[in-house]
Amino acid sequence: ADSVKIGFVSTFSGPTAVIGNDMRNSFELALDHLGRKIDGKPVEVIYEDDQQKPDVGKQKTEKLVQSDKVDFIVGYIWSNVLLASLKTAVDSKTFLISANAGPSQLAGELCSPYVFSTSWQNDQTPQAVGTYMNQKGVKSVFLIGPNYAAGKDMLAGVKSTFKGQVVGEEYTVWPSQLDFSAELTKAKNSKAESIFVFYPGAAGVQFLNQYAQAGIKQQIPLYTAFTIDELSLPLQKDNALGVPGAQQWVNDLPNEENKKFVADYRKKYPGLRPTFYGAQSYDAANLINSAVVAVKGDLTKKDAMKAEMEKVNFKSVRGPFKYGNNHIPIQNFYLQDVVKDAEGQLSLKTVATIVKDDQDRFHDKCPMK
Amino acid sequence: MYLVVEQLLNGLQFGLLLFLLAAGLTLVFGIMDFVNLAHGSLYMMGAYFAATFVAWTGSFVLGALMALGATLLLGIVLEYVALRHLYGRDHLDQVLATFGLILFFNDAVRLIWGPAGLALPLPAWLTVPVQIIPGVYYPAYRLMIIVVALAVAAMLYLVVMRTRIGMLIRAGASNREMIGALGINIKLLFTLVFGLGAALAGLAGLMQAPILTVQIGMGENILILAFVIIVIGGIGSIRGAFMAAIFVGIIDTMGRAFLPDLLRKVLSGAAASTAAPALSSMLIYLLMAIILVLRPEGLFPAAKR
Amino acid sequence: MAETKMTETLLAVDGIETCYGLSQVLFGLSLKIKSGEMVALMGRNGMGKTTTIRSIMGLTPARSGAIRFAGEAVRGLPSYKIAKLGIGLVPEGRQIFPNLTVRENLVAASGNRFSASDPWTIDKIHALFPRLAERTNNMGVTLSGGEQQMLAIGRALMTNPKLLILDEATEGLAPLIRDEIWSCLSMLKERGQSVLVIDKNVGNLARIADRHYIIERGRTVWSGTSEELIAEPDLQHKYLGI
Amino acid sequence: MPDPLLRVDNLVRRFGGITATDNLSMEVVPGELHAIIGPNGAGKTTLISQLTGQVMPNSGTIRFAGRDVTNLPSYKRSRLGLARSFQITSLLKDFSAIDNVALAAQAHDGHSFRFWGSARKERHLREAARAALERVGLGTRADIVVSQLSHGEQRELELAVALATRPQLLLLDEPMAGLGVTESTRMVALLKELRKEVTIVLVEHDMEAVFALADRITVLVYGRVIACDVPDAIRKHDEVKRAYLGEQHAVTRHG
Amino acid sequence: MRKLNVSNAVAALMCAALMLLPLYSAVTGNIFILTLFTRIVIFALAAASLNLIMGYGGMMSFGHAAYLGIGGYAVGILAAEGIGSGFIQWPVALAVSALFALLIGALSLRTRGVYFIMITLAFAQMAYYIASALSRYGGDDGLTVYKRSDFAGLINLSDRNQFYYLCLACLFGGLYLIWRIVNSRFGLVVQGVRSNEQRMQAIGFHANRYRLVCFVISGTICGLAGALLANNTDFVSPAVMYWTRSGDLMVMVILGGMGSLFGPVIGAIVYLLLEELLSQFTEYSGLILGPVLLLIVLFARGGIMGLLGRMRRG
Ligand SMILES: Nc1ncnc2c1ncn2[C@@H]1O[C@H](COP(=O)(O)OP(=O)(O)OP(=O)(O)O)[C@@H](O)[C@H]1O
Ligand SMILES: Nc1ncnc2c1ncn2[C@@H]1O[C@H](COP(=O)(O)OP(=O)(O)OP(=O)(O)O)[C@@H](O)[C@H]1O
Ligand SMILES: [Mg+2]
Ligand SMILES: [Mg+2]
Repeated sequence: ADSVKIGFVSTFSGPTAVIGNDMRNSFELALDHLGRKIDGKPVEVIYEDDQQKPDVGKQKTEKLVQSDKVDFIVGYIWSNVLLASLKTAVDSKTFLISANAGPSQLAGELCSPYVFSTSWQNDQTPQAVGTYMNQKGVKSVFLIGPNYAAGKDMLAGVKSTFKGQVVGEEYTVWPSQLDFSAELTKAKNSKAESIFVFYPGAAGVQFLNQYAQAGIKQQIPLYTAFTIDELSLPLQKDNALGVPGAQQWVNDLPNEENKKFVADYRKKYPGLRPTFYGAQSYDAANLINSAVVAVKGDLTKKDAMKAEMEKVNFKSVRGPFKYGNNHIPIQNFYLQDVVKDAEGQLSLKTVATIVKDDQDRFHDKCPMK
Repeated sequence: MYLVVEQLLNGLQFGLLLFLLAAGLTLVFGIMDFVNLAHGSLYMMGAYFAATFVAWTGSFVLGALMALGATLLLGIVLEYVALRHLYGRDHLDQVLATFGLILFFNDAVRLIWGPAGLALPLPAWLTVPVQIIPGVYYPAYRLMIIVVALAVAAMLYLVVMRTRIGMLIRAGASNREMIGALGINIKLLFTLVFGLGAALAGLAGLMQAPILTVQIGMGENILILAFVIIVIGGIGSIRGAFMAAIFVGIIDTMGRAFLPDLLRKVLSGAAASTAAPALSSMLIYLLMAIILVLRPEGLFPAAKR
Repeated sequence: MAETKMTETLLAVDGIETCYGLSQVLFGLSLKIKSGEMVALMGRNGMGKTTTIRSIMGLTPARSGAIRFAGEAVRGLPSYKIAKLGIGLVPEGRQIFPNLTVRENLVAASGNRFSASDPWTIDKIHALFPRLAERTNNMGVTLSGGEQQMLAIGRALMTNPKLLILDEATEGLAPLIRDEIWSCLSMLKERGQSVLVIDKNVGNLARIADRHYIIERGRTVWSGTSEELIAEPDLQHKYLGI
Repeated sequence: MPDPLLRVDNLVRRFGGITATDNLSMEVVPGELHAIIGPNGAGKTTLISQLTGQVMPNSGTIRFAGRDVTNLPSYKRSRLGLARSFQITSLLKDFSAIDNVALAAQAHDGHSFRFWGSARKERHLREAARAALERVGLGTRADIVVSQLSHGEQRELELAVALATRPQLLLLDEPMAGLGVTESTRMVALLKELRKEVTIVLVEHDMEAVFALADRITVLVYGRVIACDVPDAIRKHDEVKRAYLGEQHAVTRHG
Repeated sequence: MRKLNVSNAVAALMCAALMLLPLYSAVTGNIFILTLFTRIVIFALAAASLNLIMGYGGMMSFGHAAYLGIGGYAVGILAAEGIGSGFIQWPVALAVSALFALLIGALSLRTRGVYFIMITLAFAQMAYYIASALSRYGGDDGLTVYKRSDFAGLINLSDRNQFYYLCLACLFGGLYLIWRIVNSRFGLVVQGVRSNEQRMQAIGFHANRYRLVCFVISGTICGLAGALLANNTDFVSPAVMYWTRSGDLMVMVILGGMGSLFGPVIGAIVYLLLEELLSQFTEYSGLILGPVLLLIVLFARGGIMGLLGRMRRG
């Protein structure tokens, strides 16, 4: 082939299009940084909208594989969309790089030589939060999360590392619950020392609003995973100030690649800030680049490309990481906090490293050794 | 005990929140008999308008008023251009047409305001918790929602059930041809009522924006809830919608608050922890199904057509 | 009202043609009503009587021809404008509002648009139909057939129209009430009310109506006064089957 | 007198504060044409609806052909041979006239859980339907969709549908209403013929027809039977004159 | 059916095109179009089943996607438990769908009109939440079907063409069945009940019994579509049961033309194709698709089939 074809499946319509857009922006930026060429060949990217529906995502993946005959497929925000699409990619031996979704199956029994992740396994982030709460000496926690797979994974993740007492655990209706006052009242009355929540996207905005308005913010501190990011922060505003979370990437990580990524992103997309979704997509582009360069553009050498990717032979914006046997990163997790930055705007800041070289707990189940 | 009272209060205020949502729909669907799926879109537009105008003017009240006017106007335009041709038609035609409007509005909003959503912060005077009885604080803004919802309920009831206009709307909904033959300009009347329904949707949107979110698609799940309320209450009955909203609000809140503990007492730990969330997720639907099986025309059936 | 001269034309229908979709029902039908006159429309089932009235009211607009009411060309106007000019309709099949109470049915569209000196009020309707007074807070849908018919008549009267149109208004009424309606109509006529009436009771019509039109397949085939009608039994036999 | 075909005992039906049927008892014997008259709102339609099962009584019993049918749903009563026409026309508006009638015939021709053959091609159903239409004078209008029939034609169709169920007892709720003079005359003639085949209960405000047809007349006022007798006696009945007939019909005589 | 008018011509053309599609795909090497149409055909079958109760029976089910899920889960769960034979999976899928329809129908048919819409929605949502709680089978992450149904070598579902023709055969079979039903005694009764229930009761039909049977037939056909969909996607998840999916099915039916045999098929093709094509051109497909739907309602009574039906007369 005289060009490198990449399919990019993400959500570009509906309320969560904002995530898809950020992923695409970052991916485009990465291509810019690569001179829009990989190993001298032009890059062609085909973006497909999965509408956040598994069967649509699967169909788009099939289109990319069968009709566009792409060499790589990147993207996937949602676990269920990824799981629905996985078989198509694997059966056709097309490399698939998950730039966000990290269901446990992917790390365990469904791991595949052709599948890599530039994000994490779902449980890793809340595990880091749990660890951090131990470090802070928190004695008890009240857990609140949405009632769907990721929500349950998140709460399970915290519980697996948190050593204090879990005094309560509430699941709310996903995605339609509007009002969290019942749960907040329970949390307040549970006498727990802290509250942990996982509410991605709009629900996170909503939860923080109600948490602050109910006056609980002054009483019980909140710990979060995937609830505050650069997309939700402009809507959460002061409600998010001082609410900690954990992440494998924060915009102010002090490595050179990251500085360049963040600065150029803000230059290219005025008014926007990159997010961890973007960082993962940016890394995905560079991962692809490293593989293609290693085989000198001969995209038929799948084994060689796989071997090269396993080596992580590129500079990630999150700093150095390794791949586990299951192609999930072994990486650091950082504590992030919301502060007012130099420009007086709210932004996320790295406070500390919570865990170093963390590996997911499902890699044993992966048949690849 | 204290906890129960507080949860009851939560339930009550959630119920009133739901009524605010359902109010405009009661008017347009319950009384005018027009299935307007785009009600959720008007709700969304209300919130977006409010967020925009509040940011422009810097005043919450002024921005909210402008947003109300804007949704009223939008509703009237929508009715005038398209929807008025669908009154006599099958409900399902209305479903398809207004479904199209949902698609349109979602993408229009994304085009105009971007996919990220907007923030509608509260003015400081509405953020302070108010002491309602000694020792019990309540968010000021939630009190305001309660007041507005009650006012809307009263206004709707008076207008629809106690005035000539209300009679004409109800008459027009059951037999447009005949009301016209009695010398009433039902088209104009319906346009205005539809506009009012839109404004109520907008009102719900802008009132809820500060505690919920301003997001694309924010109206869709809420729309279902509003339909649930109206159906449980009995289509066409404002009193029914009001009671149903409070009923659902309380049951849902109490269910979420106490069901898990209750189940834990009955079932084993593992079974309870999977059953409880599933059950409380279904609660509203379960409630509706039970009510409709027992009372196929809702709790307060309006007179049969 | 009593002063209105019988010479003035209130309604003039001139050669109208009306279709339901593709099937034409009226073929150049004409008729005329003067102020204060009571005119009857006769014809067998399905000949187009109701369609004539629907065309006048703009409910099924006529495709061609002319309709003038109270000096205005009304063909093509929306029905509410025509009604506002002063036509009160008791439609075929009652068509009361099922989801309104009896009282609401009466007052919803009521009014005294032409400031009649002695307008119809709810009390007068109750006096005319005591049965309605007993049912005043019942929903329209729960009324018996005859009660609904009374309600439909009362509703039309409450608009205090210049021209009252009755399409089979005595259908389903008990004989006593029916007699009541006929005497009410004579009384109205005395007061100068113009009336267009469709009914199958030719005897009563001949007694109180001034003129008659017979419709056959969408055309007026005969018109004349009551005396002429009675004088020509052939006519009744040929067109009405008596 | 033979055993009654229909026997109603102490029937009561209330609507809120209104007692539409007030402790009503009556009998219909086989072969008679039994008219029910009474002022508007007297409860005639409500009675018919209770007999055929659209409305359930609060108390009392209804026996039909020796069987207690008080609690049977309407479709089962229809199978036993009770048929009615509706005062306020109730037809399948988007079906053709003949389909309306053929369905009625089908209902009484074995079960309808037949999923395969085309029902419109079943000759005997179509022919039965056509015959019923001819009888009421709608033979030429068979293929017209009901909503396009005139009011009077729909009234005639009501009867055809009831006939097609081949009932033992036919309950007619104002079959004359909405018919023109010609059609009324034709209807009277038809009923005269029908009464030879089937027992009929006739609710009607057209007194000429009632007195011309009825064997017995029951008079209802406010849900109660105030008289039940042969036509001549009813005509002279003072209370009936006062409550219902007025003077005109009391004096005029027919045939 | 013999009348040669525009709508029949279009329907015939459409069937022919669907039959020849694999040929086209083979000649042009465009595999994807086959994949795309396999999905469309499956949804067309689901929409056709909905049309049976909605268009002919007057029962507006807003929970029809539940059967897609139930059929799918029957296949998925059996596969996960090691039972790969289609001879077991498919009958189970149909039986479970029928049973569910029987249960839901018996309860829902007490209500009418919008109440019916909402109660069917309620049951479908409950099915959705129950499936989401099945953590053994993936919860709401869904369940991967590793191996398609095995028909003992009679037909290979993993072969694109064979699978497509199987789906098409199911669609045509379903349509033929519906056509026969609609014109049968049973079908006339069901349509009569839609038109005037009181009248049908009065002439001797137990309305709800007919409705219920119709509801079950429809649910079963939709369950078949669900089994096909699970094989096509190699995956089932609660998302197929979410109310928006039921809404999509309704839209397909109304768009194509309720109460016309081929309406839902046209509806499914137009709706899904438009969605796919528009998404190639623009990210704001709703700005076009939305008004198109509105215009179709405003100017084409009875959906696309209604429009075609009137074309002759101009
Ligand atoms: N909505 C309609 N669509 C099509 N044809 C119709 C419609 N309404 C009436 N017709 C036809 O028009 C003709 C005239 O009907 P119309 O109702 O005017 O008759 P009519 O003289 O009032 O009869 P009746 O005494 O039975 O009420 C009839 O042949 C009827 O079949
Ligand atoms: N569903 C109902 N709810 C309340 N009242 C009802 C209902 N049905 C009937 N009624 C009342 O019961 C009384 C009897 O009604 P019914 O229809 O039996 O009278 P009818 O004798 O048939 O009169 P008509 O001669 O006018 O047809 C009426 O006063 C009516 O208002
Ligand atoms: Mg007529
Ligand atoms: Mg009656």
